[in-house]
Amino acid sequence: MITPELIAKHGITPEEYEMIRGILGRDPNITELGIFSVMWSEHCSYKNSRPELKKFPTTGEGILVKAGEENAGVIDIGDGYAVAFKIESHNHPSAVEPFQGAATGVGGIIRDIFTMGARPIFLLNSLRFGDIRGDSVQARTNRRLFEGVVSGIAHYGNCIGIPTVGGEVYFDNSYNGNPLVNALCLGVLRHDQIRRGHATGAGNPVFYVGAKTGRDGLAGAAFASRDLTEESKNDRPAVQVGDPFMEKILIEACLELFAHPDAVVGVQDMGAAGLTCSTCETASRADMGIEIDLAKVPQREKGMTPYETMLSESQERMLIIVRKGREQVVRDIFAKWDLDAAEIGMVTEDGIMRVRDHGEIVAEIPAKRLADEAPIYFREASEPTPAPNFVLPQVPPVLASEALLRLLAAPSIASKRWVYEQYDHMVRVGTVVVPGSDAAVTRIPIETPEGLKYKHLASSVDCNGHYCALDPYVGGKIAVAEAARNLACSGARPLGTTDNLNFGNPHKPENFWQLRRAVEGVAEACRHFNAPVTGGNVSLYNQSPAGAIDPTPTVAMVGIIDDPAHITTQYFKGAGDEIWLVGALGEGLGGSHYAAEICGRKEGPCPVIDLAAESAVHAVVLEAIRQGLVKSAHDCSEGGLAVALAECCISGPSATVGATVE
Amino acid sequence: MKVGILQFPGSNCDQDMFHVCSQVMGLQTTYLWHKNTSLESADLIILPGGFSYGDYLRCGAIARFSPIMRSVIDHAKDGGLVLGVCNGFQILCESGLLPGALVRNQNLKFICKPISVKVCNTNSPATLLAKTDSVLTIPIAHGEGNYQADDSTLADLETGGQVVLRYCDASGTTSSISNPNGSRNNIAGICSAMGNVVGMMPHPERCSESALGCSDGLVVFESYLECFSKSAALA
Amino acid sequence: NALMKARITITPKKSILDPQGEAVKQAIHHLDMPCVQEVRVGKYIELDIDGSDLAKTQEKLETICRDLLSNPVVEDYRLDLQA
Amino acid sequence: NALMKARITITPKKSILDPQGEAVKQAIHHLDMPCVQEVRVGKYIELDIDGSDLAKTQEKLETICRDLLSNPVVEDYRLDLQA
Repeated sequence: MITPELIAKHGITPEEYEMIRGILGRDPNITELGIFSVMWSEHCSYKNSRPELKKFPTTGEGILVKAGEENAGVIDIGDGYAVAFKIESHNHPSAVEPFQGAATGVGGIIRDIFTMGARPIFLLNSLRFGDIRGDSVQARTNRRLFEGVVSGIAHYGNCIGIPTVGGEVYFDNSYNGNPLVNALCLGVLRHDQIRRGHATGAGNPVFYVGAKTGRDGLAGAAFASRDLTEESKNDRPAVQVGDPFMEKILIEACLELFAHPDAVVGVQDMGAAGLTCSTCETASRADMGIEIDLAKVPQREKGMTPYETMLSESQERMLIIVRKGREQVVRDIFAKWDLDAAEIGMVTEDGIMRVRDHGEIVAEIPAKRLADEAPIYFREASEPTPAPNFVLPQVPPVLASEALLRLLAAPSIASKRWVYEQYDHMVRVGTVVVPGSDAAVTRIPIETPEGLKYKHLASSVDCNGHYCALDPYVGGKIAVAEAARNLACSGARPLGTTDNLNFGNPHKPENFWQLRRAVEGVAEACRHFNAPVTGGNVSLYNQSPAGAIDPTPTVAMVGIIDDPAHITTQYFKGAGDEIWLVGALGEGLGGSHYAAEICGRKEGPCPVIDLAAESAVHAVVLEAIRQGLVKSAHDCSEGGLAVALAECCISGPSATVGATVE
Repeated sequence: MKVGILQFPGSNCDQDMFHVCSQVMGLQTTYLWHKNTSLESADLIILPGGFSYGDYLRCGAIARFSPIMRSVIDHAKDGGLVLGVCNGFQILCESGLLPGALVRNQNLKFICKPISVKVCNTNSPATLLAKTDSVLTIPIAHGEGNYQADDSTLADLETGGQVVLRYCDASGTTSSISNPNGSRNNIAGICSAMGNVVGMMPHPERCSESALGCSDGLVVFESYLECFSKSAALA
Repeated sequence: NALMKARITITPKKSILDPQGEAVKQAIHHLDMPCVQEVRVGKYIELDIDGSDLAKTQEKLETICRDLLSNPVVEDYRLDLQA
Repeated sequence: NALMKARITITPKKSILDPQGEAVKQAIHHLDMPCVQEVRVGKYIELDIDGSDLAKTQEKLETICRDLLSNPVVEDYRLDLQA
C-alpha cells in the first residue's frame, strides 16, 4: 500500500507524486514509485542544478559528442582519432566504506568511457579529506578514510590495468565526515568507433551483459516488498563491491563486440539506478519504448523482488541493444570471455518502458517523461555573509624560512609520493611524465598511413576550496585558470574540460548561491580559454558536522602537446640556468595557505584574477617552450612563489638542486 | 627468434610486452591465449605482468592450472627459453618451474616506482649482454613481490649462481634500506638450475624506450636475442 | 606463564559480492570437483595471548575484532578463545 | 540432497615472514593489549559440497588443498570436513 510516509521516504514530494499520477493516469505501484524516486533523484536528474549547468559552453569545432548527449563527451585530437573523458564523484559511498566506495567510483567512470566505444587509457583522481594531523578521533577517522580511499583506487586501477597518472589531494576540516572522491577516466577511439546509447529499431533484442544482479546498494532503498525485518535488513549490503577483474574482461568483450558495428545498435552502462536508468534512457534518447522481463535477468541471489532487481546497483553490468538476427555474435563473444549475456527484452514503438516479471506487468511508464522530464527547481539563492579580511599581523608570527618549512610540511602541499606510488602509473607503457609534475603527459599510439605515430596528451585536475569558500565566482575562474596553467607549463594547449561540482544542500539559499556563482565563474573561464565542457557530475548534500563543505567545483582539463620536444616538467634541470618569473605577483594574502597554516585564519579576500593577463602568460610560456628556451616551468599555486621555487628544486627524480633569487 | 606472449584474462602487461618485442625489437611476436595448448612454435615464451586470474587466493594460484601452462612446462623441460615478469614470475613459482614463492610486500602496500637492481650473473639468457655488478634502473609495480624460500633452497640458489638480479641502491650496495618489499637476500630475479627459465619482479618492458625516460630494460631483450642466435648457431 | 589461544574467522557478509569465492569455485570445478556448490573466502587470524583471565580477554578481543580486525560494514566475525 | 561442509584454514609457515601478522600485532599493541605475543594472519575457506561420501570427498579435498588452495612452500593447511 502506498502511504504518504512511504512516498516521503522515497524522497518524492507531494507535488512530484501528483506529477507521477498525471503521467501514469493512475496511482503508481511500489516498483514504479521506486523507479521514479531513483530517476528523479538529484544524482540522476540534476533537478536542482540543471538550470545552472546550461551556462557551461559545450560547443566548439572539435566537439564530436556534446555534454549531456551521451555517457561522456568526445573531442577530436586529429588524424581521425578522438578522446572521450569525464569526471564523476563517489563521495557518499566512500564515507560509508572508503575502500569499496572509492573502488566502485573508479569502476563506474571507466564504464562510462568504454560504453562510448573508447579504449580506456588513463585515470586521474581528486581527493579531499578532513585534516589528518594530530590524535583526535576526527583526525584518526580522516586517516582511516584517506588510507581506505587510496588503497581502494589502487586496487581497482592496478587490477584492471589502467594507469592512474595524476590528480590532487587536499586536506581541510570542512570535509570532515564527508570526503570527496572524484575520479576521471580518459579513453581513445577513432571517429568511426563512437557508440551511442540509443535503443533504435523496434523488435531489436535488448541484452544484459556482465556481472549477476544482487541486492547491492539497496540499503538506501526505503522499501522492501517483504516487511523490512531485522533479518532481511542485513541481507541488504550497504555497499556495492567492485570486481575489477570482471570489468577488465567486460571491457575486452565489449570492445571486441563494438568491432561489429552491424551487430550493435546501442550501448549503455548500468551506473546509478542500474537497470532502471539504462533501459529508460536508451529508449528515451531514441524516442522508442523498451520491454524487459526480470525473470531473464541473471541474478546472484534468490527471491529478489521486481523493486530490488530494478533498483539494484550491482557493479560491472552493461545494457546492449543488438540488431535483430545478430544475437549469436553477442553470445559467442561473451562466451569466449566467460561472461553472462542474457536476452532480457526488446525495443518497442510505443515509447513505454514496460517491465514484466515472469510475464506479469510490474511497471509501465512513458520512457521520455521518466528520463527527461524530471521536475526542474529554480532554488532560491542568497549571498552568505563574506568571511572577514585577513590582516597581515605587524610582526610575522614566525621567520620566513620556518614558515616555508611548515608550508611544505602541510599535507595539502607536501609531496604526494606516498599516494601515487600505490597506483600503477606506468602500465600501458604510455606515461611520459609520471606523477609529481604540474600535469601528467601520456603518449597515445595511433595508426597512420605512415605507420605507428604518437599523440601526446597532458591532463590536470585542480580546485582551491579556500578561494571558492571566499568567492565561488572568482574561485571557479581560478580553478579553470590553474588547470590551464598546469597544461601550459607542460607545453600543452587546452582541448576540453570536465567538472565535478561538489556542494552542500541546495535547499539552503547560501549553498545554492555558491553553486550558481561557481558555475558562472567556471563557464566564463572555459569560454575564455576555449576549453568547452564535455560533461561532468554534480554531487550535492555534502555536509560536514559543522555545515556545508567548502564549495568545490573540481575542474579537470585535457590538452594536447603538438611536438614531443615541447614536453616540459616542473623541476630545475641543472646549475647555471636562469630563473624567470612570468606575470606579476599578487599583493594580499587573503585565502592563502600562509594565512590558514601559519596564522590559523581562513580569511579573505579571495585573490583577483585577470583572465586576459592569465592567457597572455600562458601564450608567452608556450612560445618560449616552442622556441626551445625552456628547461622547466612551474606554476605558483598553494604556498605561492616560495613553495613553487622549493618544489622546482626538490621534485626532480635524481639529485636536488638549489636556487638563489633576488 | 619467435616470441610467444601468454594472455590470461587478467593480464595487463601483455600488450606492453608485445609492443616492446614487436615494435622496439622488431621480433616476430604472437599472443598465446591461456585456454589453448599450442605455443605456435615460439622460441621465447613470456609470462607477462598483471593479475592473471584476478589474483584470488594467491597471485598466479589459479593461472598455473590453465591449459597453456602444461605446454610451457614441457617447453621449459626441453630447455626452451621462458621469461616470467612480475605476475609471470609468481606463476612460474606456483607451477614449480622456479623455487620459492612471492608473498605480500613487507609494508603491505602496492609499490610502483623505478628501482635500482644489480646484475649478479651474466650467463643467464636475460643478462648475457649486461656487465656483472652493473646497476640498472628498472620500474617495479607489485603488491606481492616479497621473495621467500626456506634456507636450503636459498643456499642452493646462491651457490648455484641462480640469483640474476638483486635490489640495491644507486651505487650498487644491497642492504635492507634498498630492499623495497622484504625479499630474502634482496632477490629481485632468479633463474632455474638449467638457466633457461628466468623470473624477475622488475618490468624491463617499461623502460626499453628513452621516450619513457629510461632504456635500461632493453639489455634484457637484447640478451635473449643474443642467447637465441648463439644457441641456434650451435644446433 | 599461562597462554591463551584465540582463533578468529572473518567472512564476507552473506549477500556481499565475494568475487574471490566465485573465482575459487570456478577453479575447483576445473579440477573436476563439480559437487562444490558454494565457496566463501575470508581471513583467519590466530593470536597467542599471555595470561589466563578468559572473561576479560574475551571482552577485550570482541572490541578489537569489531574495530580493527573486521569491517562490520562488509564482514562478520567469529571468535573462539581457549586457555 | 545431503550437504557436506568443509572448513579449511591456511596459515603462513612459522619460518616464513608474515608481514600481515606483524602489522596486526603492532596495531593490537596500540589498542593497549600488549599481552598479545604472536599473530598469524591466514585464509579461511568454507565449502558447501553436495553428496555424503565423506572419505572420497576428504581425499579429493586434500589434493585440492595442496595444489590450489595453499602453497606448500610458504603455507600449512588444516582441513575439517563434516556432513
